Amino acid sequence: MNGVETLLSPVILFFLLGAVAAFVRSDLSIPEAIAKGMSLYLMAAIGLKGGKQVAEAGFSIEILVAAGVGLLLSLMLPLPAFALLRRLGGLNRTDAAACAAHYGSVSVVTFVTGVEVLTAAGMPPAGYMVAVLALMETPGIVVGLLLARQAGGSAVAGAQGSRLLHETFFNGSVMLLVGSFVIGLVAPKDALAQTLPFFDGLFRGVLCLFLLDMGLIAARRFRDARAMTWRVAGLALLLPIMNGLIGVTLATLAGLEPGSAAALGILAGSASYIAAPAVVRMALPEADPGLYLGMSLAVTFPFNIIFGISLFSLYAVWIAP
Amino acid sequence: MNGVETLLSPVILFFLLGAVAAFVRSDLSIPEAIAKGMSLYLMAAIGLKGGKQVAEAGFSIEILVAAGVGLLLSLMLPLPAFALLRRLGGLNRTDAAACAAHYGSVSVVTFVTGVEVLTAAGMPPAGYMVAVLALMETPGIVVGLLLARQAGGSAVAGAQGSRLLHETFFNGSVMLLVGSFVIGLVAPKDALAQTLPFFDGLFRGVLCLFLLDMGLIAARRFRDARAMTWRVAGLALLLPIMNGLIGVTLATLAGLEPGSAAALGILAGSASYIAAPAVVRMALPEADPGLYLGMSLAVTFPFNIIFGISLFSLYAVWIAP
Amino acid sequence: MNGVETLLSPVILFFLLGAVAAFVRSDLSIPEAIAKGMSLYLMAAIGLKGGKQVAEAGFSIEILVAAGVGLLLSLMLPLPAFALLRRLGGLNRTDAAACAAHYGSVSVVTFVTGVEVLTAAGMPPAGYMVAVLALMETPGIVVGLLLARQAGGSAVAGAQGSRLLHETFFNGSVMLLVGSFVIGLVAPKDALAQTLPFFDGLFRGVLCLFLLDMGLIAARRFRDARAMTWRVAGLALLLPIMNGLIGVTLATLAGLEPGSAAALGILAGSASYIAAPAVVRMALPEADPGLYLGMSLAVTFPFNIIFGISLFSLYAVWIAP
Amino acid sequence: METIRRRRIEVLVDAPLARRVVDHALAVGIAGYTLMPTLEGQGGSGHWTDDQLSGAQSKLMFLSVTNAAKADAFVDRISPLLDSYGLVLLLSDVDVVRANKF
Amino acid sequence: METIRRRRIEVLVDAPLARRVVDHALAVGIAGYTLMPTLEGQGGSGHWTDDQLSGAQSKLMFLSVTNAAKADAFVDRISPLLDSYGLVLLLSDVDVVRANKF
Amino acid sequence: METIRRRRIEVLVDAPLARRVVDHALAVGIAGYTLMPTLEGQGGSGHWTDDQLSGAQSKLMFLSVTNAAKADAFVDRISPLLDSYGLVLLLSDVDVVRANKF
Ligand SMILES: Nc1ncnc2c1ncn2[C@@H]1O[C@H](COP(=O)(O)O)[C@@H](O)[C@H]1O
Ligand SMILES: Nc1ncnc2c1ncn2[C@@H]1O[C@H](COP(=O)(O)O)[C@@H](O)[C@H]1O
Ligand SMILES: Nc1ncnc2c1ncn2[C@@H]1O[C@H](COP(=O)(O)O)[C@@H](O)[C@H]1O
Ligand code: NA
Ligand code: NA
Ligand code: NA
Repeated sequence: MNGVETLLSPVILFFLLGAVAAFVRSDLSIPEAIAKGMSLYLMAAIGLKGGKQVAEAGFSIEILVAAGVGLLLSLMLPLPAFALLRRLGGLNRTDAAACAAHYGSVSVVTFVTGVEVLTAAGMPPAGYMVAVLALMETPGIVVGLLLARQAGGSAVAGAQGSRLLHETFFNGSVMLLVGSFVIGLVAPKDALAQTLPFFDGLFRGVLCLFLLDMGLIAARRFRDARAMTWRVAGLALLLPIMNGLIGVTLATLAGLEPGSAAALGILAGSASYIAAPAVVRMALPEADPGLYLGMSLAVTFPFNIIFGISLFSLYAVWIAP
Repeated sequence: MNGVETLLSPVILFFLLGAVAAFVRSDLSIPEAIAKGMSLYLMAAIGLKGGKQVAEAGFSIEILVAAGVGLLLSLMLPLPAFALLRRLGGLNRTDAAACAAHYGSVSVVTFVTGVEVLTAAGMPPAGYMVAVLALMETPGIVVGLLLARQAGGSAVAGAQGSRLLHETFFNGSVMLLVGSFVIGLVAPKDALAQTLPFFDGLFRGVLCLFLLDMGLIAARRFRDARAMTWRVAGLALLLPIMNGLIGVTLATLAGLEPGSAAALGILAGSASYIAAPAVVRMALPEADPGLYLGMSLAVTFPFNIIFGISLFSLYAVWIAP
Repeated sequence: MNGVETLLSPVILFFLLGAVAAFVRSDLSIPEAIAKGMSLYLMAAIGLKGGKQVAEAGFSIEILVAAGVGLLLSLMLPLPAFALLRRLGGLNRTDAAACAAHYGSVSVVTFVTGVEVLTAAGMPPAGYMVAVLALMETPGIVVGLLLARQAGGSAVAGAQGSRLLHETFFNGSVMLLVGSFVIGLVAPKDALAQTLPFFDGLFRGVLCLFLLDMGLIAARRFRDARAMTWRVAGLALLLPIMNGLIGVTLATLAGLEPGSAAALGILAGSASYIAAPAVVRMALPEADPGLYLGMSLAVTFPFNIIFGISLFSLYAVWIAP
Repeated sequence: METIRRRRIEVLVDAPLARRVVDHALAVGIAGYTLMPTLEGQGGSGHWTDDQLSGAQSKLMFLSVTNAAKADAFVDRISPLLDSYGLVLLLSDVDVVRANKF
Repeated sequence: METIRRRRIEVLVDAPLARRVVDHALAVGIAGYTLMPTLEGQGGSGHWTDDQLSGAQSKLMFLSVTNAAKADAFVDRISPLLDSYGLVLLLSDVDVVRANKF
Repeated sequence: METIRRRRIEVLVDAPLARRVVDHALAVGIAGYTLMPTLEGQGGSGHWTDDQLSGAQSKLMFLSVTNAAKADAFVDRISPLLDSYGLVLLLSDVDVVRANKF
């Protein structure tokens, strides 16, 4: 791992370019439809790739271990997050639960960028980590919503509750990730190979343009983030570090090699800004979107892209037995 | 031809993924602009490729034969379709004519998917079939509109008639297919070669994502299809089978080899859902779009993708002299 | 340089296809979001490529010379343009200044197409020309606005003036070009290489589809161009020829080799239709957009694509010492 | 500023038929119009969502402001088409400055 | 043509909550609606721009025309949600032909 | 629910000039606004279609609801610009709940 080299990778530089453009109030912007299209492409591509790698490597007990750790993390991590957001952050129960749901879920793009960085550093995570990613998208959201319900949040009850569960589990990004993972698993190898110039060859280039857009979005959201206090912003830095380090530690204890342990740390440390916000807006309309989007998108996401990924990778190498 | 292998090709699996996502009411969706962009890409790519192949193979009498058979099919097929839709389907004359127009025209994506399947099975159709595809897009629509006019349909008369003919023949997809076919025909080989990473390398990958979207669209339309009776839905299965088998038979009698005969069957059996609906909505505003879009998009298209293509291919091999 | 071969290159043929489709009033159209996405892709790609080439070739005095000539051209060319538009064109001062700003700035797509043509003809311009392109986007616009201010145009004064300067220099296309140029300059070579299948492999193919759209846009604008008189249209042919020849001459005198001199001529002869119109609409709301967009987009752009590029290239070869 | 009362006409129309509505408007002397996009809807004939592939299912909102006489003329012209074209037609009052423009 | 006065209801709503607004409208017997896109806005709770990535920040304009009774019923149903959902609700008069449709 | 009458302001404006219209609105104390997309139109100065490449030809619909006094102040401010900016300005009545918001 070499921090400077990571920072100079085109993927990160395009992210910084987007952030700079937003801060100098340039009118640079990427059409929403293109951004959505690129995010669908990235999800289909990593799903396919992960499925293909698992098909090649075969199932192993390690996969179950990684899945178990991932599941555990996404069920548990919202709890300390909720407590910290209430106590230190001074948020009301609904807002705290909404934010906790985001930190319990994961960010696909942070994961993808992390995989790029880890691969470039010669420690690529295992292919099944994509399945773990898909597995970790929803449980944390459900836990967050349960925290809100317990807190007397109005929305989650009875018929509505089942509708929400539905929305959570059949969320578009989950469907696409799981679906392309399965396709990568079952489709004949040579037929898959013919889709590779698209799904594999273009991957890094598309990621560059997508991160350019994320830089614009994150920095603009940072500017519009009036609801965020310094304490909340501080938590948006503390939570990823805490969760990421816990994730790497658990993964290492469970016996994963450093690349995959780092990837699990990146997942644990990341906060969702695609799957979670839509579900939370629906489930907890009283929660302030400025808060949870501000935290996950304007603070945690850039932090992870620029520092978190390197931090968790270094730590994974350091504690590897 | 191996049915199971075809079903497991990524292209078909992505189509099924889209359909499943729509049936479980996932919010997965591809921006309209991206879908349109992909369909333009696919048309330009097959146009270029067909033109290039004809330029390489040279003109031959076979091309004229195939064109003649294609033209004949698209002029004739609307007639039995119209009769069946009236008698068995119980549709009024305008609706029957509108639907007949769709079955007289062709589906570009069904053709493209068929070419992929045939090529994978080692029986690639000839390059000039793209020109036949372009030739078959419009005549069937015109015949359908004439059937409606004869039927006393209000719209097609005089000045409006000529405007409609214009809309039909200068339809965007026709222009793009014909235009790129000509470009593929006349452009210097080495200059064309430099566009291949885009137009050829990405083809199957883009087709995967496009069929994901078509799966979503077809299944959602199936759910919204309130106007369709069981008899009409049955016809939407019968017509492609009938037309496809007729197409393969005629093509084989005319001397085309099995790959091209299968491709002509796929064209004959397919129903338009890009060129025809826009023209028909304009020409026959009284016709119910729920009917013709429901038949062509929600029933015939999925049937052809999953079964029809394999059926016509097997039949073409079977009756080959 | 072979004129016929240039005209038959797929890039130019797709442009003609678009123009034909618009003239026969086909409904062929490319979604706005896709067009914008392609233009962002093209700018990022040439920025990266230019930066990479400069990183490989190293800085040289030649770069400063080319930059100096480019800067000089974009500061000077609006002046004779303004005079001609007033005298021969009969435009009022605001309209003349608005149009002059467009001719002082440059067209990225004309440049990109020119680079393709020059490279195919075996005389590729130097990589640093991308930096010159970025440098030439804004000064001409500023000079145009100053001409309008001197002319008593209402808009450019005080606080608004500084806001306008900001809009001009942090214009999205300038940011993206300069940003990706810098990324190409500083990013490690092997990391950049992994983005090449996207940024380099697809370049010509994307350019084909983009020019298809530009053909549609230019021809439709030509049809809507009611404000344009014959004299103005004539100037939209005269100005690119004049500016382009001046550009090539100066560049050759300054010692650039023919490829780069031709590229500088193409830049000088081109008129902006991405950066300039947005800024001018803001700065000079009284100026008629039908005029400046009509001139630059409907006349000068097609002229340059079809004739200008070849003309400046031939001239550059001819006067080369 | 003095404002003058005019009629605001809105017509929800399928994209392939929008040109026809525009032609009818121009035919009664209406001088300007604006088309706006829509995403989704439901009515007597079922549910639709925007579809840019064929455009057959896209709907546009036609908006025009004009004086009462021209608005009446337009409504008379377009009313027979409301059912067969599946149009929705809305009329309301609106105040404008620069009366001569509308 | 004879026109009849109806109520035009417009609700600006976050995309993930639009389905709820539609359900409330259908629940009071409203027969049709149209959703229109928006791009950007500002209000008491700050500034937003369209966001199609998660959709959480996108807003849609719900438009429906109905009779006064149903409009009132809808307003009564939706009013308690205005603050927590961050909705903007607008009501106005509109004239339509084919009164029975609305 | 009790509703209160307010003024609905709509301004059709070129995308590069939209920020100016917003600034004028904020300057007279208007608290909220929403921008909506448009696709195509025609008027005294000819025909246009949406253009996202440069944005120069795109038009947006600015929508704001406010009280009569602020609406008047806004109209007075913006009227001199109508011709040079090529704006279309529409005013109408609208009923809202939560009067204090508007
Ligand atoms: N009467 C009208 N009704 C609706 N939109 C209009 C009207 N007049 C003009 N517009 C819109 O405003 C734009 C500019 O108008 P103009 O300045 O008259 O060319 C037109 O292109 C239309 O989009
Ligand atoms: N009452 C209404 N309010 C708003 N939009 C409507 C209404 N009724 C119909 N529409 C729109 O008009 C389309 C066609 O209506 P219909 O012909 O009744 O199916 C619907 O899909 C809606 O988008
Ligand atoms: N007075 C207004 N006129 C038009 N749109 C408004 C107005 N107030 C609020 N909005 C819109 O409603 C959104 C939410 O409003 P608010 O809850 O006040 O933040 C804003 O971001 C605007 O898009
Ligand atoms: Na997490
Ligand atoms: Na057919
Ligand atoms: Na120039």
